[in-house]
Amino acid sequence: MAGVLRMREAAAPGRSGTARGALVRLVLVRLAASFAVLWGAVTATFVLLQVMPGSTADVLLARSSVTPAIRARLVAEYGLDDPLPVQYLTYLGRIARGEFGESYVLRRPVWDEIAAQLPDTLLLVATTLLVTVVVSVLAGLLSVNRRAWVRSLFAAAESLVVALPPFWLGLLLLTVFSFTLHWFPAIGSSSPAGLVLPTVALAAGPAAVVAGVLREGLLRAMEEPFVVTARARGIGEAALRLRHVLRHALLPVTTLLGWIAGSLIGGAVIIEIVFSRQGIGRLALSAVANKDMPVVVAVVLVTAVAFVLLTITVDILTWVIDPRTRDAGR
Amino acid sequence: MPRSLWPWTAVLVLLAAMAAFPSLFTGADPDAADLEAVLRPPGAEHWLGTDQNGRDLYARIVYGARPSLLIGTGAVLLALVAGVAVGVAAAQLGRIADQVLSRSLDVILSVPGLLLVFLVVAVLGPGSGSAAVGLAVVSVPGFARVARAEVIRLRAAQYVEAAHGFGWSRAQVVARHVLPNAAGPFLALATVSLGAMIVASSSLSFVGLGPRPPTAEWGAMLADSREFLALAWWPGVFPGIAVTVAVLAVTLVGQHLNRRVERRLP
Amino acid sequence: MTAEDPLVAVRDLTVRFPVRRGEVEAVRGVSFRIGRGQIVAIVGESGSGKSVTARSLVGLAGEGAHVAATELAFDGIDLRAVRGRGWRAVRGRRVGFVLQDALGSLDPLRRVGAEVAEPLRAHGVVPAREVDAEVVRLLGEAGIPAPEGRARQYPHQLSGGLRQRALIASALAARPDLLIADEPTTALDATVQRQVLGLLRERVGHGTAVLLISHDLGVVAEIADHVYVMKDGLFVEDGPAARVLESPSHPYTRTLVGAALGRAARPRVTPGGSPREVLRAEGLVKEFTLPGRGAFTAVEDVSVTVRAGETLGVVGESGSGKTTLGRLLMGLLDPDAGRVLLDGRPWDGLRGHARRTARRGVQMIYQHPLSSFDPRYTARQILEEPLRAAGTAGRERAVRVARVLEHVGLSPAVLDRHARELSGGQRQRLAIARALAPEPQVIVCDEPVSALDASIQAQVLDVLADVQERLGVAYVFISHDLGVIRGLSHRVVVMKDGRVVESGETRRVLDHPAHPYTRALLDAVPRFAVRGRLRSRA
Amino acid sequence: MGAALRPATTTPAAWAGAVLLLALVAACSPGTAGTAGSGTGDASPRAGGTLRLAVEKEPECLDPHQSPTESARLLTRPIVDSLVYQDPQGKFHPWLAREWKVSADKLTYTFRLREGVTFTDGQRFDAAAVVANLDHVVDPKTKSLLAGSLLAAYRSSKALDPLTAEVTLKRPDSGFLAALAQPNLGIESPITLKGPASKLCAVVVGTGPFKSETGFTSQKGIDYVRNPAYAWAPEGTKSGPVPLDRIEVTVVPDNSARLGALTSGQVDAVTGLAPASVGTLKSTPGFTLHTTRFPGANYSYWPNTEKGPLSDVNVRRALRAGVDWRQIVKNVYFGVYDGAQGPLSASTPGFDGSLAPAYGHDPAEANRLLDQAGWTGRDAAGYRTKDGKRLTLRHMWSDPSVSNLAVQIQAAAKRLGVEIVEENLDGGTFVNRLLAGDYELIDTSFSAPGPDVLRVLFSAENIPTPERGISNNMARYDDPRTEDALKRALDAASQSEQFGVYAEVQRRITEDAAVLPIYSPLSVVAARDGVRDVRFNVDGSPDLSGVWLAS
Repeated sequence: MAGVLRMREAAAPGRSGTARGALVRLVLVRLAASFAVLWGAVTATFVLLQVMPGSTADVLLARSSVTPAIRARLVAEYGLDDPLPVQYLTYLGRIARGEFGESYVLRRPVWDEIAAQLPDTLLLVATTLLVTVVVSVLAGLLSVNRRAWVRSLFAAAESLVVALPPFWLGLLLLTVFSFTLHWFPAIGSSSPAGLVLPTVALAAGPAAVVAGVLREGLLRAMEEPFVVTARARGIGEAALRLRHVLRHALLPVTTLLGWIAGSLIGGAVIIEIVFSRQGIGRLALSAVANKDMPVVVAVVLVTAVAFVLLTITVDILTWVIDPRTRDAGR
Repeated sequence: MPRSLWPWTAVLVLLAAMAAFPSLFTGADPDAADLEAVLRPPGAEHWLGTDQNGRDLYARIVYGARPSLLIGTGAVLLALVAGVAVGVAAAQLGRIADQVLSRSLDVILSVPGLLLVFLVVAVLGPGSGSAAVGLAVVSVPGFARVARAEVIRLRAAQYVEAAHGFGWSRAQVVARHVLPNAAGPFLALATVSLGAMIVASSSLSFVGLGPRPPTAEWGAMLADSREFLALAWWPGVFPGIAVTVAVLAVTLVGQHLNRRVERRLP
Repeated sequence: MTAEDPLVAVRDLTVRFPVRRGEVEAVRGVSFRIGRGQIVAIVGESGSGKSVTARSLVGLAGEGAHVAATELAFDGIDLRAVRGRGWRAVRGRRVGFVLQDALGSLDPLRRVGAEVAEPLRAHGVVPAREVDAEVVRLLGEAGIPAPEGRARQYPHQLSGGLRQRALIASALAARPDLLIADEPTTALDATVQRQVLGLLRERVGHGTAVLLISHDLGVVAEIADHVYVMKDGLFVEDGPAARVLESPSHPYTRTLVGAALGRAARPRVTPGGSPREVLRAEGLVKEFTLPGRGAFTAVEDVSVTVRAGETLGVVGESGSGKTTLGRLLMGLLDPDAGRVLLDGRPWDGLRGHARRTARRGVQMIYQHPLSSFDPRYTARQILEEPLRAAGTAGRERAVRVARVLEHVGLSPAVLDRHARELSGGQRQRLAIARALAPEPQVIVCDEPVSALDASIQAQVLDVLADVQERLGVAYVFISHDLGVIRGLSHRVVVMKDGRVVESGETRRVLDHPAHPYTRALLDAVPRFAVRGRLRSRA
Repeated sequence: MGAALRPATTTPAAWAGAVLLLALVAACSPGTAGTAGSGTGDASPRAGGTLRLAVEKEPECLDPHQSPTESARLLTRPIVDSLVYQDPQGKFHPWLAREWKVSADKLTYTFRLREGVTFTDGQRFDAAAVVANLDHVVDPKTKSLLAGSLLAAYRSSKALDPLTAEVTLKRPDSGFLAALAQPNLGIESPITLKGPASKLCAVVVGTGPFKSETGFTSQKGIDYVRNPAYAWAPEGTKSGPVPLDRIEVTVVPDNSARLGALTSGQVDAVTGLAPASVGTLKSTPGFTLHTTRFPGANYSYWPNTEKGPLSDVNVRRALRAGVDWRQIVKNVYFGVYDGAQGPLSASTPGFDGSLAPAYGHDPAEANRLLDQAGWTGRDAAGYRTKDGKRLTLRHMWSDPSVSNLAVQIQAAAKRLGVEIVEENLDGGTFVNRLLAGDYELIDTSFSAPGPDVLRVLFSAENIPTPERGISNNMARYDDPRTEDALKRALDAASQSEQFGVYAEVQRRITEDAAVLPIYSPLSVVAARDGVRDVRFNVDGSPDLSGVWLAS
């Protein structure tokens, strides 16, 4: 897309060294702040898991038939009888050293488990983001220079799609295209065909929201005085949209996409359930149900890191798209 | 109000009435199981058919309006109040408070929403109230950020500066000028959130974190329908339409209100 | 005017816009011609239809605009027949277009060089590989120093003057025959304004005709050959610039000229205040830290005094620290050094309630009154608010509101209207009334008339002068407009870069400036205004 | 799997999420392994092919020594062999042990092992491997959640020679051989037992007909390939080479998705179909249902006999008589499940069918009993009251959704004037309330291959308390005469004597209405017609080793 190419041009060499320094500084400040966020996320998770009713050992052993010796062994090994502050500090210390330990329930190193589940979730989130961007930019560009009734038709369609609960959309897609027509597999994660319906179900809402925001942004940008100036230079409408207007409209979209990408990991949970996909969302939910703290905390950490990286990416993208932010610092 | 919005306003009024006085809309008991009439298709006796327990779907959708809408509304109201409090505090109490509160909001954002709701519901115990609190916690950052940004934006407004010149205290200025004028963005966010919250609360019920059975709730009804989709499509379709129509009505009417507010304010 | 073969010939141009019910006619049948190499000006106040008229020449009158004329020709091309893509051959290539507010008119996300290059590329004026060199040459021609570096910068990194030059360079890039300049100098400081006007005049020397749109007679007088005066979509008068300005025939033109002159010609300096000092600033210093750009000193070692019932003019260009000084005087900002004394009591000695009470002694009037009113409030609520803050009882409030309304000459009928429903002049009167309500000793007026049309300016200034005469309130009058300062202030301080470079009796400072900066400011005032002043003296 | 994630409709309360199966005394269970439809065992097996199977549940950990779940047993049975084999009728046969001797005091078991058996990692199977496995199971470090308790009587073992292992018990345990036959005590490669326990949760190495080198990935499944060296199938089963080349097992928790995967040809077979799906599939040509009833206790409501309204036997009897359980089961499960005829599933050895009339529907009697119990008042909502208090029964769930069955029961109880409150609790609260006895009703089934399950469920020693921890007498039933009978059953000299004593226990329980049995759960494998010879193990789980593909 031309809009993307122009962004790259804006970031091309020739930028002053101080501006690049400002970016580096911005990223460093963000990284420092993000450690606080990570610590907060871990602590909050720990506290919530502790105030959940029921002792961890009871929940852990609820489905089993164990001898007292084994119960004592479990309690001792996981440090479940230590005072809470000790448990907390011990756990924090281990995380700081990069040891995430072993799942209480799955009895495997937490990292192995996350490494097994994360790729499928990331794949789904990635295809969803891609579809969201492509569909919304197309819908935004196609609808913006149309007559008012065409725009309201697009807007109405977007409102409808946003109002559809994603799990229901998934259910309908599954029933129609998988159970009835057999076009797509009913189960399974990794095959490209198996990715189609979950992606559609997950991307529909965000794509509609982004398309709406993009069109609003395009319309607003079309009102700006520089559009009159650019038209007065005799350039064509397509060039005007791609070279001038789209980039302005992309600014709010970038922020929105960052937010959406973050929320997709949560949204993927429901889709993973409906489509029987493996993934980190289902892993996390079952871990919460089982009070499996090492897994819950590790998932929270992974998603929090993803959140931090996304935020920084959005900042960098904004920095690239909008030169005004470069000198303002933050 | 434009003519095209009348039907949606009517839908909204209807839904509110259903939530308040469900018995006005149906004489049937939503929880009355009828073993002889399991999974009956829509017809004269049961307008929208019956579910796997022979319960009248229409009655359940009518009675489902209250929990389905109340969780979302409650969550938005809670988030609004808490978000405004946090946002105003972050904007007004100095840099350290701002940093602490802003980073705390980041913490909430950094945990996937559904996981956080799940944690909160696990702590509070399942039920409508917990679901509402859980959803509110997840959406506090949105409201708080808007509140903080609005307070900071309006604090720089000349009429706020002028108000300081009249001798009001800081708190008085915030109460008299800042918050009332931030109502527009709050209203916008609240209506957008309300739609999203209704969808989210139905998602929660879908995974079983909503009100306790046998309470009729649209998301829970859809979850129940899954197993019988091969036998009967209606329990898997009508509650979904109910959610969608409710969200559409809230969104469209909300958007209209927003536009009117925006037009009124410069 | 060259009768044979004009560049632009317009007859009976009407432009209508659809609105909710029916249409509005923004331009109601105007005719004009522009000869090659000629500078033609259309003068009028906001909403008179002058911009729409000019934009009709490039097909940019606006969305849904219905443009009709019996003749609309540019260099023999019948513009009425041009549709869609056809305009692209005219725009940029044959007609260049410069808007006011170059920050918004240059795409803020693109480099200045790319903006200037756009018409070159769009029309293939020079081969692609020579575009960069041509851009640098154009920027240089527009008087931009070190054009190579500037081309790589973004609009927000340039000063207002440089931006406007870049915009003109961009409009002239494809060497058009006509340059339309719509309020090209409005947002600029006087000294910069003068330079930009110089650049425009210089273009005529290169054979480019200029259509100048302005509300500022001073600007028009500086460079136009022929002037059309526009009001409510019609030309009320036209003729050679000198003739129209020096002997206007239409009453409206006379009002315009009178208003322009009035600022200078009708000093309303009241008989002078008592020697009692009400406000005194000593050695004020205020620094701001800009994130990522270090500290910058907005006000440096400024001392002023204001005596009861007198007006202290504060002159300077944008960024000179005038506004910061105003806020320091009001106690809205605390100085880093020095102090402000109100009635002999320093602000910094006051805390909490005492300070809030003391604030009522100094009020402020802003450049844009609308943004200084809570948008939810009616005029009555706006006027009552300072009284409520002071704890004035209900009946007393009504009396005082009526009184201040009368002081500023507003009818009580406005009380139940929202400020946005009032005209610009009424709004500023309302702002003055509100400032008077707490019965302050000093009112800080921050550019109170610079956003108003000339004819309204005079009225508002009259109100201010009347109020001072009747109530003996002191003003700190902040303005970049020397004419306004001269008309109103007893004493004046000239600020530059946060410092006071000159101060003293108004007449002494403005007639015999000691500091070179003051002289530069005076020189920058468009010639017509200066001439007007000289004549009025004679 | 998170309990709260599964919108379960047929499973019992999730804390017992997997239907527990305890190996009890040796019992000859007739088992009602049966197959509806066509395509069983009449043709000769065709070798080769890959069976794609979708299963409902997955184990948290694959290792059967560690994991207590039914799914771990299902998924490791193809990998690990046991010392002895118990056929579906309950008889024992040699497997990895060629023969065995039990000492007169019943404390020492001596096993002669089969020669030439190798693990799929190349290790030789010998007596040392047996010792290593048994020791591994009871090692607290293994943190076994079930297998350890199967070996509760185990003292020690030693290798007398490479092919002779001797096991010593602390006390006689007539259930020892049955325990050994379970996959939970399956023999794994000793080298892997020395490695990290966490590795065993993914990859288990045994001597079985299949091996899986990549092992189990949670939420995904496990792939097996045939063990080419396998030549030691249990005696008495179909001998000869294992037909299938590969088995690919996918975990698909969602019922409708699993059915969709089967009908769309994405998999060849599925387990754990919901009754509604069973109904659908019955009418769909090209598919075959293979079913067997799980032996053991029926799916039941367990009344709290210790405190609350249900401590009154008349109220319990009234509830039993007043709710038309069989009609509800028929309606809710589309006639797929059989209504209960007593505490035990009719397929359980020792089941006493003569008690069935006591479980009939008699609303008049029910109302009479309730009146007699003093619940004579009626409140505005139509519920019975006594001393102004409504007859309310709290039914605890740890599942997020309530089964349709519960909804129907709730409605039927309401007609009786009894309010059943469905309480969905999180796991922690559920356990706390279970231990405290703070409930009126809990539901679960409990499959086991013999009537000894009655002791697990009704002995006062198994009442869950905070001190004892979770245990299985959820009715909190404490009756001295029953206790005495349960003891006599352990000491019984013959199976018929034992069955006689258990019949007495069933009678006592029925008289006391200590359980409200509802239906006999079915183990279901639905497969396309080309999948042949689907059989079931003694515990009701499908046996994949003999399955072959006709197409």
